[in-house]
Amino acid sequence: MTSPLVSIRGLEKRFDLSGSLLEQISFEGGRFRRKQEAVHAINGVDLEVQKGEALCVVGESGCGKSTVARTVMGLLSPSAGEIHYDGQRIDNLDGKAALPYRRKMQMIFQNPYASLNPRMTIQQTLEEPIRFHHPDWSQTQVRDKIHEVMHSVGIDPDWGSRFGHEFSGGQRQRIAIARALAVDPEFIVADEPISALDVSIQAQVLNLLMDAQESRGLTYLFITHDLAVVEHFGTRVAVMYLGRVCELTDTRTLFATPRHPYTQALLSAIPKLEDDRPNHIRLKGEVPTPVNLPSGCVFHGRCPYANERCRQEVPQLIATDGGTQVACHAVEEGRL
Amino acid sequence: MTTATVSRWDRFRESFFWYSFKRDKVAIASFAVLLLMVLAAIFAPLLAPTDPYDLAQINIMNSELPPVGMSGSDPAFPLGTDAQGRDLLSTILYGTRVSLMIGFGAVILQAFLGILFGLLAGYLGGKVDAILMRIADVQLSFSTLMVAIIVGAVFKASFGNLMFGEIAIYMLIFIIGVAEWPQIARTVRASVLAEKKKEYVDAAKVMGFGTRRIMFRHILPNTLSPIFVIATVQIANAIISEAALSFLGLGMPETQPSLGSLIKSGFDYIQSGSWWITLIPGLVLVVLVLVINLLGDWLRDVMNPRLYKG
Amino acid sequence: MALLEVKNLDVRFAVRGGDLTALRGISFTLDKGERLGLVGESGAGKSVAAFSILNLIAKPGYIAGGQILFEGRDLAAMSERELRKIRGNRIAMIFQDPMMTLNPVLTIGTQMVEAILAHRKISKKEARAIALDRLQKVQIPSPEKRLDQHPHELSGGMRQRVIIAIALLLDPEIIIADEPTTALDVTIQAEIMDLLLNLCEQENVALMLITHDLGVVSQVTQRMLVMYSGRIIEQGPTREIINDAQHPYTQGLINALPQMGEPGERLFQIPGSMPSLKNVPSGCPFHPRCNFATEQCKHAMPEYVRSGNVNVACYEVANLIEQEKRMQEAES
Amino acid sequence: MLAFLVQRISQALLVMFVISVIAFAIQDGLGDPLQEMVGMSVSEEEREAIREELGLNDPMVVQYLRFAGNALQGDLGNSYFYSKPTLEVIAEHLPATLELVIGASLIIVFLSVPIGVYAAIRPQAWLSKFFMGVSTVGISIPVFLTAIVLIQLFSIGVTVNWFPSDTGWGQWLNDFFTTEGGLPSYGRGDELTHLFGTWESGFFTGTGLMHLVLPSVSLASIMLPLFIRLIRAEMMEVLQSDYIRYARAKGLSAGRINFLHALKNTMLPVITVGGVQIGIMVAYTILTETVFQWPGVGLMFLEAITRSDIPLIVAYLMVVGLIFVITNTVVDLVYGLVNPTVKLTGKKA
Repeated sequence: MTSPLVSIRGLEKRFDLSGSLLEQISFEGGRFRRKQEAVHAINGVDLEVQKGEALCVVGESGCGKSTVARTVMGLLSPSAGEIHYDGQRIDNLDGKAALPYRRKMQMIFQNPYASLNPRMTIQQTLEEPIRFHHPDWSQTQVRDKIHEVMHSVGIDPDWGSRFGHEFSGGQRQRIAIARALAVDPEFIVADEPISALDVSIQAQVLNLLMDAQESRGLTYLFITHDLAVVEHFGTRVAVMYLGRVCELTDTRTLFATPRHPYTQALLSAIPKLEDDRPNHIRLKGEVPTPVNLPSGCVFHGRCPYANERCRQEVPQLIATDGGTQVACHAVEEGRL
Repeated sequence: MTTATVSRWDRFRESFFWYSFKRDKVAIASFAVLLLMVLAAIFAPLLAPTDPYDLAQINIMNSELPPVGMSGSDPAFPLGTDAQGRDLLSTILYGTRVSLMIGFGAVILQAFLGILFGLLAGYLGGKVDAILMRIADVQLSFSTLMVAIIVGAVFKASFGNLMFGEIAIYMLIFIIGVAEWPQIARTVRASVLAEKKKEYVDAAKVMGFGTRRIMFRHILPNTLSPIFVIATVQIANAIISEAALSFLGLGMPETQPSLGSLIKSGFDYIQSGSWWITLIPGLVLVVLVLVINLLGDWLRDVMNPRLYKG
Repeated sequence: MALLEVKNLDVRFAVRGGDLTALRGISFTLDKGERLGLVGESGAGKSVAAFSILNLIAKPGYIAGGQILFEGRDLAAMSERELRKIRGNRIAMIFQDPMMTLNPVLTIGTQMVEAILAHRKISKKEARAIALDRLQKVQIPSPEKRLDQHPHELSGGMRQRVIIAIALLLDPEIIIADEPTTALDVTIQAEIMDLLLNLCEQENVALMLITHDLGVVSQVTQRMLVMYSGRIIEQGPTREIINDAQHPYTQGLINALPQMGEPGERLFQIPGSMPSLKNVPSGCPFHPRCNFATEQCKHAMPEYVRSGNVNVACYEVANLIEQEKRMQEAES
Repeated sequence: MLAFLVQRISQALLVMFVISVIAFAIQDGLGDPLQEMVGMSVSEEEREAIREELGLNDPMVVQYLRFAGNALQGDLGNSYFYSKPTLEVIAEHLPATLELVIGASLIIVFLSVPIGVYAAIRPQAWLSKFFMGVSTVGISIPVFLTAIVLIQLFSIGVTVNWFPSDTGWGQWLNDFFTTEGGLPSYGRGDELTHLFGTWESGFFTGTGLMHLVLPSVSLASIMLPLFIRLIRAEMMEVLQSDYIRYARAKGLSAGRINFLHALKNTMLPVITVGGVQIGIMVAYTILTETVFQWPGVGLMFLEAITRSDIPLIVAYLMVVGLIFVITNTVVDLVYGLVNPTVKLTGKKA
């Protein structure tokens, strides 16, 4: 097996909530206590993205999927763990040393209404990164490149002098994709790129992303909460819950035989057109806050199969005979 | 190049900005009055019948003459004269000039400090933010006028009256500029914090752009419209602050009067019935501040109705 | 007679440079205990339609024409005072974002009791008992405690349950739910939708569900309306439309869903995007994006034609039906 | 709750520390106690000896600590002019200023809330537009000018003959603008009630109250428009919110929606801003007191500046700083208590 393009090793990310020293002090049971609180957004995630694939990360809000994306892109620095690109550790690089990776790795964002600078024309938006990464290029080279990317995302190059607000949401997302493609990246992190768009536009953008993958040989890390999109788009899927990966497998297997009880519930919750009557697996309670993580398996509070071991011991991702990796004691013990 | 300028002009003429200006009678009238006053102030040396700084032109015999239309008035002094016999019209023209210079000067200084500190505090966050904003909080809770009075008093005490008179105009620009920077810094910081969360900033970071480039090229242009609104209102506030300081004797000396010191110099004679020395410059001051405030209100409504309450 | 009958409803927004038409000639009915879905993409006018029924459209919107008959009385022509007797009492609403819907400074109990006391002359104690009963109905854990809590102490899913409980307080005839689960997580969404569906069935309440999610509509509702650019372009029994949509837009919308395509293959896509209210195309508003558009489509909005139990506003469909008829005639 | 309290109080202490450093710097930079004490005729050696004795040659930090230590014991030096402890001088003048602030605050509270709420509920009514227009004019008039105009209109008797007196309407207009006597515009009057300590109150006698009218009105004139605009803006924003629309959908009466749902949410931000503004009003007392010769700390401060009475200036700074810090802290605490979404840990939930 070839080495992965991107590998995430033992990634953890905490956001400190407690503020200054004074804000940490509280008065409990007759004495002062110092209380430090943090959001445990990611708690030990290992993932490898193979060249040419589309690895999807799914989960509900607060599961840490976007934090994974932002940490991989260097927008956040990990609290622990490492990010490697093509065998080179990149999470500790700064400034100049990181520049080549800035070009090779690009990102597409969720909200097309916020991801374009409102004071810049489309021309300026696309020109700036090209000039920044290729200071030696001539005027014509830059212009040709802009034409090429605008053409490839289906935006008329004559519209370059317009501003973002003159376009519809779908068109803006195309422009944002063009900006990412302008520096010829190899790897693209897409953070919920279609969830802010209407159904008919979602299809356009998904098609565009698939076309770009084919023609440019791109590798995707695709973050989404929409399992239907995953089924269509993903090569492999990682299901996250409260900062951990609970199931990792190729897409077909996941939809055919989901193993983790959370994955099963998630799949049953998708409203399908064929059904006449929903038949959801009902989970107890709600997603706990990532501030006070439950002990043991983070899912035990809502899991119908939880036992004492689940409350105590954190399950590790273990490969099963179907090739699926699952972090679940019940699966491991054959109870499920 | 001409096509670009034309298209920018066209863009302006099609903009909501221009559209709402054309439809707002109050805004048009305010702008016209402000323009008139600014022009009159700029061309004061040409327009004024006499030069109030020139002692040779002043005759003490002409003191406290009432405005035209009242008994005892002299047509040579349409708005009457002050206690020293200076032509009130001329002193008002020159005084407006001084007031406007201080107003604009102080706001330019405020804007410079406010934008810089606001941008740094908002974008860098952490300790820089905490320190800058704590200073701003303390200054604001003390009220800007109070800070200005204290700084003015300290300056006056350390320079002495004479010296203070000579450099008063720069002092006032400095005092008001420094006293009021937190107003602009807070506005800038608030909009930087809002902009920083937007994904175009992340997109710029992902591109590998440096901090300075992101701050000044990407974020700053997007915070300009609130700055514009608050700066307008701040000009009005600066003019009032100047008048207040001058009224307290901490501002412009009577030999080099601003509207505030004119009001102050007249205040001593109001008991004797010479109300015009105080009230005419007062009226000019109110009209000047009012039209700027009205323009500020209009700008705020156009640019962002939710911005800047109070 | 239908419980609610909307006839030729026109809603406009008074903005600079004249009025924008947000809804044009909307007509539909809702029967007692029926569940009706209102489907469309953003900008289609589905929320405006929902809010106009109780005349709660945000300014500068206003009802410019048409009737909204509730038990035979026209809500559009009613005074504010009369309308108030119906709002929350006979017709209840559920809003999209549970985080924004409840007043942050008042307790859950206050907000429930006030809704009862606005319509019933009973004591506060009795009202509190009713509130408690409804909280139990929506299966909120420790309901007693919730009454004294403030909204920020509850999670999003819990708040939406509280809002459903408030909707049920006065046993209304109709519940209008505007995207009630969009702001919630997938697993919570499913639970809230189940709850709403079960309660409506139990209490025989008519439900008007506004959503962009075809999956939810197909699972929950019996009939559906498809909206495009302020018009209803197709309406009929949900199953019939989902299985065999007539209008090219509805077809496109269904086929664009990832679950309809083969994994890894390109999805069916409708070109372009929904026009803004400022420049709605003439004729059939969908014609610039439609593969079947002809010259005819550019000039006048098509009339509704009936195909099976579905009403469709499309020239193409009308022509097909016409052709079929002629062929049948020719055969006979 | 306790954490919140500790945090706010330590913040207040920090601010007081900064203020004391500034005050110390001013005293050190401007005041030369020697000159006041010994005059010009003393030789340089003797001066040096006294310097040493007074500790003026000690390191800055030591001098500051001595200053702060004395300040904590209520000793901020003696006023040059009054020749008695500065705090005593301030204590004599403070009641007058506080009564002025209270008078103005009462006017502001009782007028701004109803007007602001009305203007928010009926933004299109002519009365709202009138109020908003007047408030714009109001913030454009400097407080001292308002004071002067008030004196001109209500205090000094003015005989007007601007209009032709041979016509009936002209005479009527002249009479209308002619005023005689009127409200007092100078000082607090001489009928003050002694309450306790140095507190002499003008609240309990007719003349005392009469004297309070014009100064309070002028002091209120600058804040009132600001409060009206603030309340209106906040309330209009609240009225746009989803929960107000939801309250309407529940069929609640307009009164309950406006005065419970909307007003309660409006007043929360108004409390914070309002508290700060009351502190700011103290600065405007300097102007008001100057015009009306009101014997409060503002006038005292201004006189201290002209007399270069450095210890009194420094003491005023410290006292006013303390007042600001206390009001701000109290406002923060009140806000935390009133707003259910603040969990009193210093953070919003």
